[in-house]
Amino acid sequence: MLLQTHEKESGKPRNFVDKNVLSLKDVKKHFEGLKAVDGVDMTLNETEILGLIGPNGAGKTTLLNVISGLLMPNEGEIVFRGMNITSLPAFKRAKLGIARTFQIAKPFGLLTVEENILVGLGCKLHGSISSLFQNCRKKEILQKAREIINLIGLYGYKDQLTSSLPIGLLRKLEIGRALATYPSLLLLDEPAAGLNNQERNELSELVRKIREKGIPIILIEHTMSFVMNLSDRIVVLHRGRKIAEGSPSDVANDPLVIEVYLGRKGGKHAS
Amino acid sequence: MLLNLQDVEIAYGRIKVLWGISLCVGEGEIVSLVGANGAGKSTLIKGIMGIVPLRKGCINFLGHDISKKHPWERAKMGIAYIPEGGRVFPDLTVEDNLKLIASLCKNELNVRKRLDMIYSLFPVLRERLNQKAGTLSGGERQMLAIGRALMSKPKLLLVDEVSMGLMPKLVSSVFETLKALKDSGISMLLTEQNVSEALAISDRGYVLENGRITLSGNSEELLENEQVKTSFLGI
Amino acid sequence: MLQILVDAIVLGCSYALMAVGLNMVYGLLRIIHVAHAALYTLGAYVGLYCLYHFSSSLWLSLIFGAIFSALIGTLMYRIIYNPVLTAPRYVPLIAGAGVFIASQEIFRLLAGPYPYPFNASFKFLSLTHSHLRITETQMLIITFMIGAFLCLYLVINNTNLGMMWRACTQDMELAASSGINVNLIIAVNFMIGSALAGSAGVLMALYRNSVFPTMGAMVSYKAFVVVVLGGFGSIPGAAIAGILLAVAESLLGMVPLFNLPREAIAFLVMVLVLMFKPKGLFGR
Amino acid sequence: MTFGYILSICTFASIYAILILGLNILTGYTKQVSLGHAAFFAIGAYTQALLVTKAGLTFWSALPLSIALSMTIGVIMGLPSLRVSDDFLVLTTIGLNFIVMGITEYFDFFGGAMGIIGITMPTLWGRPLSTSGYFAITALFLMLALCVSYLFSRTWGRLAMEATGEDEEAAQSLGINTALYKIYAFALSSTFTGLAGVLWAHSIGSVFPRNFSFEMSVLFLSMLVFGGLGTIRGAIFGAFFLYLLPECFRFIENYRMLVYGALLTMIVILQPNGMLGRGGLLDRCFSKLTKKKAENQGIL
Repeated sequence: MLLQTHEKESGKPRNFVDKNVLSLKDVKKHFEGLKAVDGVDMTLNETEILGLIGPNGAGKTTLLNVISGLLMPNEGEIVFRGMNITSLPAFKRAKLGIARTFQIAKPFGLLTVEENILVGLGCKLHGSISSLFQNCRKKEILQKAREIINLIGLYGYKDQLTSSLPIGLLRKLEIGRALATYPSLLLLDEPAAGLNNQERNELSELVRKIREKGIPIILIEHTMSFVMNLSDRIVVLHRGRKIAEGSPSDVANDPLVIEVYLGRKGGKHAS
Repeated sequence: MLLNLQDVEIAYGRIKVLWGISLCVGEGEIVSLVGANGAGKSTLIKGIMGIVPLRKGCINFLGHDISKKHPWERAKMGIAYIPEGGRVFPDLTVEDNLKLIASLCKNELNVRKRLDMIYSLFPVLRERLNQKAGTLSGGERQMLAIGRALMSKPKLLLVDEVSMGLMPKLVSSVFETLKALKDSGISMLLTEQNVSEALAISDRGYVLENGRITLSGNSEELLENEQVKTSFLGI
Repeated sequence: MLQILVDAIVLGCSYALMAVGLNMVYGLLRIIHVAHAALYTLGAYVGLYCLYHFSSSLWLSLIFGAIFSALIGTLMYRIIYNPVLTAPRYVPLIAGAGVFIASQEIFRLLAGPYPYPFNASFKFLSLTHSHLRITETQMLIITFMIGAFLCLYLVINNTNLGMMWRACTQDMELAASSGINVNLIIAVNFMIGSALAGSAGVLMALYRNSVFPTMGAMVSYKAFVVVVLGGFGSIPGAAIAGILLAVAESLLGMVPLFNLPREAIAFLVMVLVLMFKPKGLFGR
Repeated sequence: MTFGYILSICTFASIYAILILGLNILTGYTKQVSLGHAAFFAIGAYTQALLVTKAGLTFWSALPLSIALSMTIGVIMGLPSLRVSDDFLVLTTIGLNFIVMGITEYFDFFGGAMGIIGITMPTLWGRPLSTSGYFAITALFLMLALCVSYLFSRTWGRLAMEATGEDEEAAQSLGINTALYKIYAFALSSTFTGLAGVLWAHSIGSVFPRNFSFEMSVLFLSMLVFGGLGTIRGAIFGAFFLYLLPECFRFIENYRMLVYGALLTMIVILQPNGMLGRGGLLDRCFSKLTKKKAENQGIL
């Protein structure tokens, strides 16, 4: 029941040619001369975890912002489940089923854990006039919220204000809040940053569980062991461009990637 | 020991970033601090400079405990900071950027001498004296940032991600410069993502992972170490 | 006509002197310093006290007004703004508004609600032409404002202190780590801005020949408008916009249809500018 | 203190409480700080005054019209919030306060500086209400406002507004159209405030521009911030406490604005969540008590 992938509302038949969940075509995003994302082509398949890695300033988070709609690309096209979403604002993309977490956790600090989840559950309703009158604390809604809180293992903290939670729980909360929107694509931006080993293991358990529910995930991460273990496929970005793509072991042995990460003394970088 | 950190802990608000960091930098030594993004390298550098307050622990510099001192007091004791990404004062001219530091020390003659030294080190800067620093290219800005730090005649240089966003050719020349500076007797603590390049010029290194020091040792040892490779690529 | 223009410019000088302090604080700390208005009134009252109790010299009361305002202004930063620098941006603004409202009451309680006359004797240039009359006071105000801005300009662009100040406005962290005593620069910044506000208070008290608890209100609200028009953090912008606003107000006041109260026009302009050019007309 | 005096004080306190409940939706939920709420208050009061004195409507027939107009103008005045935020929005609301004051002061239509006088007490079943009758009506409206606020605090709308106020990016990524909710907040807030204005106009019997000055706006915000942003209990507590404080202790009366100003500054620096707000001073005391209970239950 829980975490079914969300059926497309528009009812349009899915484009047959496009079997991918998400495809980016030559996406570019520039900030005053700085090419943060410089022509990235990328696709994401059904039930796949795609790891997105790259050194500092490679444009990973920018790319995620472009996909989730917080930034509009300067050029290129983004197609989500057969639908061109390039110019849709972020809240409409969220309603279509693109959910995300943030690198710097952004909980709603003055709301309790349960209320944070409820905000996510209301995703489809938000914006309509009727949302101003509808009770969000009906039994069945609270029940759904409780299921998600149990899934992320925060039940003991249900009624706490999130501003008082430690970082490890905030990351889980963010994931839970994103799951509450019943996403059909989940974007995770450095979920393991700042976590200790045990927390990280719990987190990767959670990510696996989500994948088993059939939700495709794009994962940005710096902790290599974490991303290498989880991902089915990895895309490496460097200075806004894609420099490698493939299975974790392929990418780890790619000379170009090693060079970018470890550097080579006196060597020439390919760019 | 020039610089000695004991059990340093740093947190942003409620979020802890660094746990029990102890490290030291000796006279005339280059020590590098390597680790993945988000490991807390920059935070540690800022903590040593005094821009970020410590939660716990103490910092010893030249035998004085400086952990309660303001950043400008630390600067006057001889610590200089080269921030990430060539941060300079964009609306001041190149010359003003350099002179600003000089204005803090008294001797006018010394200022001239040091300016000449920096111009000979970075001839490009002499050509752009009256240009606003914000109009410089990334590499030139990085040189200016190094030049600025050298103006105060520091005993210890804190270098944060000097290679980030630089052309590969520039990266090696910047590292050459750092090496030359070391030979003139300046100690350095540098953070790098570019592991092998950093370890190649440094004497010792520390590996920082998720806010903790997991490995330390001589540069050669670290370069050979399998664990370094795994913690960066996770093979 | 020319006479109206001169009167407007004098008024504009007071706006500009107030706005420059606001702008200096905004440029450095990104705080909208509402309590600045209190310093204007404070300056006027201190000047008045000086006049009644020490000597009838205007110069002395001007100096005392400025010094007192400078001290209190710096104190305000330490007590009110320093603890909330990292709080959400509206917090210092609300705190400042509270101080401002409270200060009006303090003046009322200490000195009474009634306006006092401000009779100071001094000698200065004046100009009388067939249609145009610039009184000594007007002349003084205009000279003071030009002098103050010239000094400020020279200090900022040609001295070490000015250079450090500019460095701090651009990157506070970097400035601190290059050895600049940031606390000192902030204190000096508040001192200069507050001293200008205090002296503006004394001068306008002289011009209007009255001192009363709420005298600061209108001028300082106008100073917000000036800051918005001139661009946040821009000092020459404050000077130009201050005078422009006063002139525009006077001229529009003569058109029958636009005979709205001055502050309504000013704030209407401010809201429109904020909406369409959020950084201000001359803002960077 | 006579009984009539106490009644009239309670009437005013209730009116302020309704207003602060409205301000709470705007400033407490969406974190759009308004230092010009007296303007919204003025619109309700002036509309009612005009409708009653000039158009000859009764209290009851004018009430819905005034509230509807307050809401409409509230939405229009909320439009700048789509372009400016944070402290710039605060400046804008201060500006709106002065614009509204200027307009009412200048145009003869609004009675100019002399204001509008002769607003009679509402009638019920053909007879004008007494002071106590009017208090009953006000108290009834306060109850209504409380109920609506409470019900609203349980809706999706309030959640979305709080999310918007806390973090716009995160809110948008959860499907919330933040711009729309900012305007909703203005609409709801000005409805409450308009109602308060209407009640106020009748209880005083006249409206003057100076009744809606910037100082009043500061008072309103002090009440809310003192009680606690974003909570109904805080809004009610702040309004009653700060209004009754000078009324009960007459020696404070002289220092009223001083107390308000100083309290506002101190609270916002030392207790940004207010006395009764979430995580506020009194709230923590209460939750300590309740937490002990909860732990005991856990053991059992």
